[in-house]
Amino acid sequence: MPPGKSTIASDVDSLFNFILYGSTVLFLIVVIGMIYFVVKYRAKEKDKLTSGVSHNLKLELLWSIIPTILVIIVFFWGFRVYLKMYVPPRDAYEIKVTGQRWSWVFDYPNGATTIGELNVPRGKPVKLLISSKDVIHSFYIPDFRIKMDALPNRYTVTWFEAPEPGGHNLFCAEYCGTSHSGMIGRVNVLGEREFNDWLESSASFGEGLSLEDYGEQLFTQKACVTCHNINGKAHTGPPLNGIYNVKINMADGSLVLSDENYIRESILNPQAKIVAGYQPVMPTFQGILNDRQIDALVAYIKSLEKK
Amino acid sequence: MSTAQANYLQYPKGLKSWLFTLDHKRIGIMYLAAIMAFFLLGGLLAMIIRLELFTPGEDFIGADTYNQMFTLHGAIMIFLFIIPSIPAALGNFVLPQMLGAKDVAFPRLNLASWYVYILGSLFALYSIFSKAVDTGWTFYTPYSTESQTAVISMTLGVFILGFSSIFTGMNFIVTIHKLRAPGMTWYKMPLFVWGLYATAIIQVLATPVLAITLVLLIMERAFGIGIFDPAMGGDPVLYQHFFWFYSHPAVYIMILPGMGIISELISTFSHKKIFGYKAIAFSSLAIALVSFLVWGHHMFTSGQSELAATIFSFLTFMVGIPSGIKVFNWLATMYKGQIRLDTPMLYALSFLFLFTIGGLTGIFLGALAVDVHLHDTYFIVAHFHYVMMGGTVMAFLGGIHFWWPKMFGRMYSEAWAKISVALIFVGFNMTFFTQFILGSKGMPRRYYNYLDQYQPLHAFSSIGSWILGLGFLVMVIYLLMSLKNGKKAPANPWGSLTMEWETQSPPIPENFPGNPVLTHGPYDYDKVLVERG
Amino acid sequence: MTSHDAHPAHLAHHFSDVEQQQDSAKLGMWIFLLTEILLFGGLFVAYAIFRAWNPDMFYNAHQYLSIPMGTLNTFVLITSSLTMALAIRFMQVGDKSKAVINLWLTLMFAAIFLVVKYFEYSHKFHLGQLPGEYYTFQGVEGTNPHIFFSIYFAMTGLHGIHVIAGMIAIGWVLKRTLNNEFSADYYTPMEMTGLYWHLVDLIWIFLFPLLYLIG
Amino acid sequence: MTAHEHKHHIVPLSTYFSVATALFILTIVTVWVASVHLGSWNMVVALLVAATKGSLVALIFMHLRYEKKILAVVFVGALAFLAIFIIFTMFDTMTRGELGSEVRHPINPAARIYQMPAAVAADSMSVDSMANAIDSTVSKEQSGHE
Ligand code: HEA
Ligand code: HEA
Ligand code: HEC
Ligand code: CUA
Ligand SMILES: [Cu+2]
Repeated sequence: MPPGKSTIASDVDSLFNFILYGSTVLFLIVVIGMIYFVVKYRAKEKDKLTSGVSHNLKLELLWSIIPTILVIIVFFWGFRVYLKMYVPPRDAYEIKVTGQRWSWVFDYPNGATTIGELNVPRGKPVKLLISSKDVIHSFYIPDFRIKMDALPNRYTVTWFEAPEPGGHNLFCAEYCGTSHSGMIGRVNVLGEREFNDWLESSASFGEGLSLEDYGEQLFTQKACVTCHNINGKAHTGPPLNGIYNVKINMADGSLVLSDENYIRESILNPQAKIVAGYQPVMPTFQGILNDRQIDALVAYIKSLEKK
Repeated sequence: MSTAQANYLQYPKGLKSWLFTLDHKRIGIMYLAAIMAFFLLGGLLAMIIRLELFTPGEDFIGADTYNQMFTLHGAIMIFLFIIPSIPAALGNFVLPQMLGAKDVAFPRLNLASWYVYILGSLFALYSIFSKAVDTGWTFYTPYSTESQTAVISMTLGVFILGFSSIFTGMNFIVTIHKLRAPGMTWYKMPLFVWGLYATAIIQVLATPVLAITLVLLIMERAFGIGIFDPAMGGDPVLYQHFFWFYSHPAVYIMILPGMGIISELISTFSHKKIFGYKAIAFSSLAIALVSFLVWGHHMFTSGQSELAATIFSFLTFMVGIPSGIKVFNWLATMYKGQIRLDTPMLYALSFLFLFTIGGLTGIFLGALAVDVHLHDTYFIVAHFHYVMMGGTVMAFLGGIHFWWPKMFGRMYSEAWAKISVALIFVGFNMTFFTQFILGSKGMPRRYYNYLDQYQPLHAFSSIGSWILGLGFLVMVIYLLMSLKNGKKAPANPWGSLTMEWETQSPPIPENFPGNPVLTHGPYDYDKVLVERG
Repeated sequence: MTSHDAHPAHLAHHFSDVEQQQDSAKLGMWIFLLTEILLFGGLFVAYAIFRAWNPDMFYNAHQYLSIPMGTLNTFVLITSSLTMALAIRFMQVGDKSKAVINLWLTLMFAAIFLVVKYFEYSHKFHLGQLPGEYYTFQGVEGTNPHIFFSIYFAMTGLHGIHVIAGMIAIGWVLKRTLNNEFSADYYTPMEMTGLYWHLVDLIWIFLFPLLYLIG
Repeated sequence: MTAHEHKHHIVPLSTYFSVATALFILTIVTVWVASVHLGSWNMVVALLVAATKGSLVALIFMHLRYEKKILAVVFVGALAFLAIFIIFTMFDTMTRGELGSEVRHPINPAARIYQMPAAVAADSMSVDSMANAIDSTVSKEQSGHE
């Protein structure tokens, strides 16, 4: 098991270890018994008649009842921890999690949005309200021992509390297509102060930055980089440098002049025009980006030169 | 034994006589051939998977191809290989002989089930070669209703395969009820027959539900009927209930006949009366019945209600008990026996070793809180390979080696067989034990790419898979060789007491000359002594 | 498959007597019926769950099914079940001509059933009460009425396929009866077909109230 | 060797006709009862009547009454496992969200085909429309949860 980094982790781990030790003992009984019998009763001579014992009530009761007791213990233990895992404390900080192919979107109570990166305060219970925009995903943080499927058109809930600051992996654990294995994110547990600072700045929508600079910042923050290069090399999506004001081949054979409106449309309604040679997999950013952010991205993309 | 008559392999002659045969032995052999072909195909796909996972990132196939690989590997291994493996191939071959019957109750249905199997497999192959399938063998909605791949032909194939499984199950239940030889009472039946009986019950009860599930899935794809697709008002979790209502019992379709074979092998090669006959027989039935009450343990994190999860978790543990009873009974059978380590026995011992690990890790998964962490990680992958490959496949291979002389009248090379067991055992543990560690560290399954921290373990696992593959390669070679120039097999090379060994090897078309009568119980090693040979 | 001298022609070689063969056939058939029940079972589960989720919608939507048509079809199917039972009964006492008449009647009622269904279906198609995506009807109050019609079509459609399969089986048995293949001693295929046909009736007995009467 | 004598119970014709008559009457009863408003008892009555009719068909038409017990076991077994399927699935579907009410209902109860064409055109549900759906209260009477 990886080091546990949430309040629940130690509960899960002690049960895990209990089963592990119990199983090891049972396994050793079986295997040592087996090897011992093989060595001891190895046939040395020609076949002869062997003992006809066919049962032994005491023994049989023994090996029915002991496992039964063991599993009942495991059941109740597992059940207790499970309840704890799924009943969030009332005062929990609530974050909305949306899975979409292939990234995670987090909505914070104050309107801030992040993609792929979840920032949380340490030492405070965080409740996650999970759903999906397309197929089923599963929100999994191994270090916290929590996992919950993200279902389309329904909410599911889980929660955690991380006592120490640090970074953790976030996986998608329900198969969701091509980049299922790329649907990885980070969870940053920040100190209380740091977290609040971050929260404020991210809700300020780049005030004090030029549009282009803010766009550059968003380009990483909103995970455009996971699919787009700016060095002319194709990735999941086309490279975005030098695409302004040129004619672009579409999958349906048409040629489209890429102006500001086209770029805007590409972000808000990416399925409308598909670039030739690419799959229609880009998610829409409608509702995730506000106007200023879109303007910033457009300005930034315009500024990227051909290399 | 009277002088050898023309055996079922020799008479009647010609391809047509095989294609239209109603002889359960020939149908069993035909199943065996088809099933082994798919096992090799599934195994080769597994090799591709392991090779790609040797390092993170793209090694030689892309993400989409990889997704198709594990889907096809899973679907082939489950629906085309392991479900029919023991019942339809070995069961078909030996069940009537074990009962002292001339054939199964419905020979035509038996042949039909083989053709249905082939038809279903053609659909499956068609979808492999058209656009493949990338949904995972579980076909979860709504992914499966949206996927651009050939989902419909694959599900149709699986739907058809289901009927072949139902036919086999029906046939076995009736055969066991009605065609036992005089003197063959229920408690004189070999335990393999009990295992097949319990399996057949699951087959007829669960498989129809798979059929209707797939019909609804196909309709969801074609018409958007709104049962399973959330965008149409349906519920994807409901799909999972439907799917696992079949597929959990199905895992016992896989293991119960395997457990039956193990009972035969342990008793025969320990040369000792089986310990706790009734306990083993009834635990099979208990497993079969309780298996219908636990399917929700595949859905602990799916968003099903907490109440349902709790009930399913509790019942899951209840299945562990009868399995444990069997394990301890086998162990007790070896006590004071006269143990011979022929190849089939080595497989049986491997089974005990590996299945115990696989089964006990099932207990981890049944525990609610622990499963939340382990669900859909490599821990699951390791668990089910331990029970399916380490359990069922070991039993299947043990059974093949056990009945090989009866089936083909030839012995195989014992020395090569032992080398191959050793390679398979070592390779298997290297491949899959590492995956328990990977999984507990949080490596999710169905991942084409992974973080660098998992690399060493993945590489080790891939190396293990080559040893495993080598073991199988050796096996394929010496088995094929034995067909050509193996030593002639005697009627009863292992000194076993079950009825199929009383007829010549290979048997005559009608199995027994005249109507056989049971003279001793299947495990009377305390009363009857039969020479090996 | 060769028949042995001492054995009747219809006794297969691997059975020791007729009774064993017949018991086997019956048991096999009942197990097959069991699989049929579970096949429909999946649809019953879907019905139960969506009804429990949306009782009002089910109630509103079911009013678009025609009770007179449904009742008529129930009568038709029960009658056909009766004639099927009678056909077997007459065969049991060796009255071939009466058995033939009753088989014809059964076929006829089955056909009537399908004709009535055809009118029901075409009316619904006309109104746009089609399954799933193709549902365009506007009149039903409640959430997702298309699901009711999806389930309706799935259930009655699967049932209809069974009616057709049953008709084929009955036709085949009828032909064999006309060929004098059956007698008071041997009529197993007819009996099996009868069992199948009664099951089709039995399932309808449940579909009718669930879909037409209480929705 | 006339096997049928000791094996087949020949049911008198009158039994068949009375069963058919009973089935007809029960059909009329169930149609009539459905028009009386009994609330949730309608369901119970309808199923009871259907079960009675079904038993008659199984016992008499299908000869279950006269056959070996094993066949009845098979039949009842099928029903029992069907019951398990329904009941255990309902353990889930009827008790979702006991620990938190957000998770009880679909976010947007109406299916794709009932939504504004614009929303449909955007292929995947946009975050906007989802947010709206959350705001609009989930109508309780349609969700059927107690
Ligand atoms: C041959 C097939 C087979 C068999 C026999 C089993 C046997 C068991 N399985 Fe497994 N299982 C699978 C095939 C199988 N499984 C597959 C294919 C999957 C994954 C599907 C997918 O998602 O793709 C899966 C997944 C799976 C899950 C879901 C995990 C998840 O996805 O989150 C769970 C959870 O409970 C589980 C539990 C069990 C249990 C408790 C048993 C028990 O029956 C085991 C019983 C045996 C023993 C316990 C060992 C012997 C006993 C003793 C030595 C005595 C002492 C015992 C005790 C103290 C209890 N299995
Ligand atoms: C019976 C079932 C069965 C069996 C036997 C196997 C056998 C193997 N499986 Fe399989 N596996 C599944 C059922 C099975 N698997 C299922 C259901 C899944 C889940 C799919 C999903 O997620 O949807 C899965 C998934 C799965 C994964 C996880 C993929 C992922 O999640 O990303 C991996 C990875 O290592 C794997 C590996 C292997 C290996 C190395 C073998 C080896 O044991 C194979 C050994 C066999 C051979 C090597 C035979 C080849 C023979 C030769 C080489 C001889 C030479 C050939 C000729 C002469 C022609 N399997
Ligand atoms: C999941 C991968 C993915 C993500 C994340 C993604 N895109 Fe894309 N994008 C694509 C793909 C694939 C295409 C090409 C197909 C198409 O036109 O839809 C594309 C096309 C585009 C185009 C049109 C390019 C051209 O050459 O005409 C623009 C502009 C664009 N994306 C901007 C963005 C911005 C800005 C972001 C982040 C806010 C982003 N994308 C995030 C996958 C992605
Ligand atoms: Cu998202 Cu896997
Ligand atoms: Cu299971």
